[in-house]
Amino acid sequence: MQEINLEQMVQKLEEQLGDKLITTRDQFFTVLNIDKMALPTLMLKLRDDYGFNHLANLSSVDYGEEFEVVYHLYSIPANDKVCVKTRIPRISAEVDSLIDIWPTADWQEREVYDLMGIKFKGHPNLIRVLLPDDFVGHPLRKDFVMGGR
Amino acid sequence: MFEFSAFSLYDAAFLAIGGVTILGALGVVLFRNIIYSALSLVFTMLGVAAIYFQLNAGFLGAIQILVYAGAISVLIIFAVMLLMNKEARRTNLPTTRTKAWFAGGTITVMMLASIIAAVGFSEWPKTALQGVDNSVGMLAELMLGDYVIAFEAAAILLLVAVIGAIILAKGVENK
Amino acid sequence: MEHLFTNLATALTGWMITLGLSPVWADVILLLVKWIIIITIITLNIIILIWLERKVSAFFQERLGPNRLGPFGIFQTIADAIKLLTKEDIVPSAADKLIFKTAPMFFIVVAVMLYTVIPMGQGMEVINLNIGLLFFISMGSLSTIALLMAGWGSDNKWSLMGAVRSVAQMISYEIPLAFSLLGVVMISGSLNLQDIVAAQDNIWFVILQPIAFLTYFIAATAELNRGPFDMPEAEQELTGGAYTEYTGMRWALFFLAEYTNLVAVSALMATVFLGGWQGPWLPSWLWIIIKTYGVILVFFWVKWTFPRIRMDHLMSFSWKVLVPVSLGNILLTGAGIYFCQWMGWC
Amino acid sequence: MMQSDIYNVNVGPIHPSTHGGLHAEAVMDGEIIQDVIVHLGYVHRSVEKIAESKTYQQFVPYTARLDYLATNLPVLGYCQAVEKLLGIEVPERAEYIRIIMAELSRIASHQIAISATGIDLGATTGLMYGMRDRERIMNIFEMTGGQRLLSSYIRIGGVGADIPDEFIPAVQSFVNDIPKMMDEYNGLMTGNEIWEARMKGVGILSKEDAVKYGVTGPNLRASGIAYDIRKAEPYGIYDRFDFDIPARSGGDSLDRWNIRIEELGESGRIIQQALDNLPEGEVKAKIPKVLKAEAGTEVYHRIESAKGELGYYIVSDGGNKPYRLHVRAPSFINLMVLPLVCRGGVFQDLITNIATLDPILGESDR
Repeated sequence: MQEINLEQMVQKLEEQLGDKLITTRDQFFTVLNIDKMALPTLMLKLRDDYGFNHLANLSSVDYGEEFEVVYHLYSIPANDKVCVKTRIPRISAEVDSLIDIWPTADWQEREVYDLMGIKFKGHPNLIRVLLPDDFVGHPLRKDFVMGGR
Repeated sequence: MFEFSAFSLYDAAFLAIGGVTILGALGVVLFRNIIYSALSLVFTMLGVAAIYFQLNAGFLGAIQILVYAGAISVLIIFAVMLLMNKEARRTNLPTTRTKAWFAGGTITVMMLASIIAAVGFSEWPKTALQGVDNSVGMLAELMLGDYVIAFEAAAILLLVAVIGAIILAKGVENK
Repeated sequence: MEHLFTNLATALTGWMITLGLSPVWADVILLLVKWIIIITIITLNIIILIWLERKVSAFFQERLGPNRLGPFGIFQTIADAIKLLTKEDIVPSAADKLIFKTAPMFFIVVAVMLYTVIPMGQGMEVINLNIGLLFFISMGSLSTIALLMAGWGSDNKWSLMGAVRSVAQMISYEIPLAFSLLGVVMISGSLNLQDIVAAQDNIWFVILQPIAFLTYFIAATAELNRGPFDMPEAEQELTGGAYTEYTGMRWALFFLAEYTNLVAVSALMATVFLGGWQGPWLPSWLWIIIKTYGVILVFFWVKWTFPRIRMDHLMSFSWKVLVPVSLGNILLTGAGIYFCQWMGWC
Repeated sequence: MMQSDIYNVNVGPIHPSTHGGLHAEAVMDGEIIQDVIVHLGYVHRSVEKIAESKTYQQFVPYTARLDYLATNLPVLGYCQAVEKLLGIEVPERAEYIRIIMAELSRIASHQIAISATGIDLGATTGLMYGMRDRERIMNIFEMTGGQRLLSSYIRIGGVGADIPDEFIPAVQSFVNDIPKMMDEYNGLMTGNEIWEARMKGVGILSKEDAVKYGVTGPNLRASGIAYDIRKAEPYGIYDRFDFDIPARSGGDSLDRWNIRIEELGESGRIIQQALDNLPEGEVKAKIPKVLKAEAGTEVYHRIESAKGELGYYIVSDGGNKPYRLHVRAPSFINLMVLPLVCRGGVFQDLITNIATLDPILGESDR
């Protein structure tokens, strides 16, 4: 039942968003790879039309030339899950903030900004959350030089 | 063996208490720090209470401590703390205006003169009065017997004042 | 046994007069001796009390409590006292030094003054004031100033908040405290504590004045800043409130004064409501000690059972519950006395 | 007419009731809280960066330090995430032992939450009751892993060693006593007038806000949503157990407190069933010394930790170390609602709310 729903959803979304959305599947998640320009549109649809009300996890991975921002979404009433990924270039690491769609993105985005250095457009209070305010650099980037030893 | 009479001991105690009272009163006026002034006021009140005790007016003394030293001073300190500026340490600076000095001086001299006159022209009993044994009971009979109307009127007046204060503090709601 | 201490005092006076001192000076010296004895007793008593509170709280919490130093850990408090005495005395650089340093002294002086009027046995008190009860209440009200001094002098937000809270609390609870004692005064017809004890010859006032006893107990807990009314300290919220910045001996003085207050208030409670030094078989001074410790144990029990009340609830409880109840008690007592006289029973 | 200045009070990071280094800056108008600014990072250790330079096995003990009060739960989550990534099958017996350890950890964590709420509200005796009972769990942990607080007993592929003989009687007697403990906590605190006055209606978190802010765990269930990952997306062998998800509707501090006490009983039920069905056999799967996942695989595995949804997001590049490891810490997300629930309350409510939201800073600061 759930699977069919998810399939239908992916089909519908692919129709609506065209080549901006590429769907892949691994053994655990249906992954929606979305162009970063269409991210808020997709997320709004996911929340409002398909009931994904729980943004469980917001993270990011450093792939050298590109960063990948990863969102794990769950739907509490329907018990569905989906993973949304978007790639952004390292030189202009910026993506739209989702704070208006899920307020829980607030600190999670701040954390990604803090540790990975990705800027979130439209975040009202994008400051470091874990590291001290005067810290230089973003430690989770692969090119971050670790001091000490 | 040297010997003191009871009277001189009583006098010594009075001098000590009076000294504390006067020093406290001076402190209220002379301290630059307004919190110090307020705390000196406590000592003045305590000194006055001690004098009452010495005069065998224990009830008055206890009330003096309870109301003035314990409550009114705290109220004053509270008011000072609430209304104070950032710089608390030097709030009681002497004014530089000559007019104010002149006015203050005049009032001081007039008050001093009247007190000296009052002390000088009074007939003082030569021995210490023996305290009444049941002063509280007598006070109660006076307050709730002979002067009950005045007593109750004062109570209503205070109530009105309290209500007024509450209204002033809360503010009348504007439409 | 009964007249052990009074006889000792008389003997001391007589001995001093035989030495050639005038009776006045002998009296003054006797007064000083009484004071020294009171201060010694207070200090010793507090060492026992702190140990007792630790053991009692350990009992409530199913712990062992102090058990290393001496039998049952009785030397623990002494070790703590030595530790506190030798600790570094820190005065914060921003503090108002004069006020900061005077506050603990003021507090302890006021606390010790409370003992002046408490009858510690038949004919055993420092001064037999005819307004003893009123004196006790008025002296108790002075400790607010000490706390305010501590809070203000420390120049710390926690301290100031603790001080402001405690002053608001103590001023509010003084009213039901005094009112609840009025019922007793009305029945006994005197403010003299010896008279009040004498008036309980037949029946303790706790039976005649149960409401007053309860209101007094609650208000006294608040006046003593003990749990569940320990707002000014409120370790979990205000990190120690007015005492936050105090260390070593100065802090110990506050601690000492709090326990001194506790003993004084418990002794007053025993005197006013539990028949004072009256009791069969045992000497009177032992009875007051037993009763005082009984009351103290109840204070401990309450403190180690209840959570702390919230500040706004605390204030509204005083003004909306305790004050009307204690006023109603006065009315009830008055009516009772009138009825009693009308029936010709008294 | 009366106006007062706004002033800020820094609660923490060194403060008796901030549960280990939370720095909450309260913006106060008199005694009323206008806002709370939470400053995190006092105990930040950059766990996620450390993970990138440790092999999968080496990182296990680090996870125990995330939620040090429920030490087996974060370890379980991490091990299961790695097992998922690598496709490792865990022996039956190990699965059952893991359930027992995880639920004991949950009880230990809830007992800390319950008793710490007690002391934060001034009921010192409450702290001692919880700690006294928790001590027995610590003894059980010591039997298995040799460590009391920071046990790394759960390993990738199973558990460290088989349970000793005295383990089952100890757990059984503890489980038998759980109802008595619940009665004691309720008797000492829940029914108390002052307790109710301090907790009821304080820090209300509505159902909608709870979901919006991603609040999970007991805090979400107290707000009226019976959502528990053990039921919603069973991990390990949780689908074999019969237990209920307690839920309340008020979302205030009292509900958050009550839910934790009720969950003690449910955890007890699970442990009882696990004890009854504990099979014989191996406790550790045969796994290679060097663990390597396929390049490009990734996993997001989440478990119901004592504080809420604890997730591990692991990305592999084919090496023996995680390429990227992200911890979705429930305390971190749950703390986000602290300003929301505190606004308009009095200062003492801030302490109540911190206590009943039950954050753990090792996890939230990572």
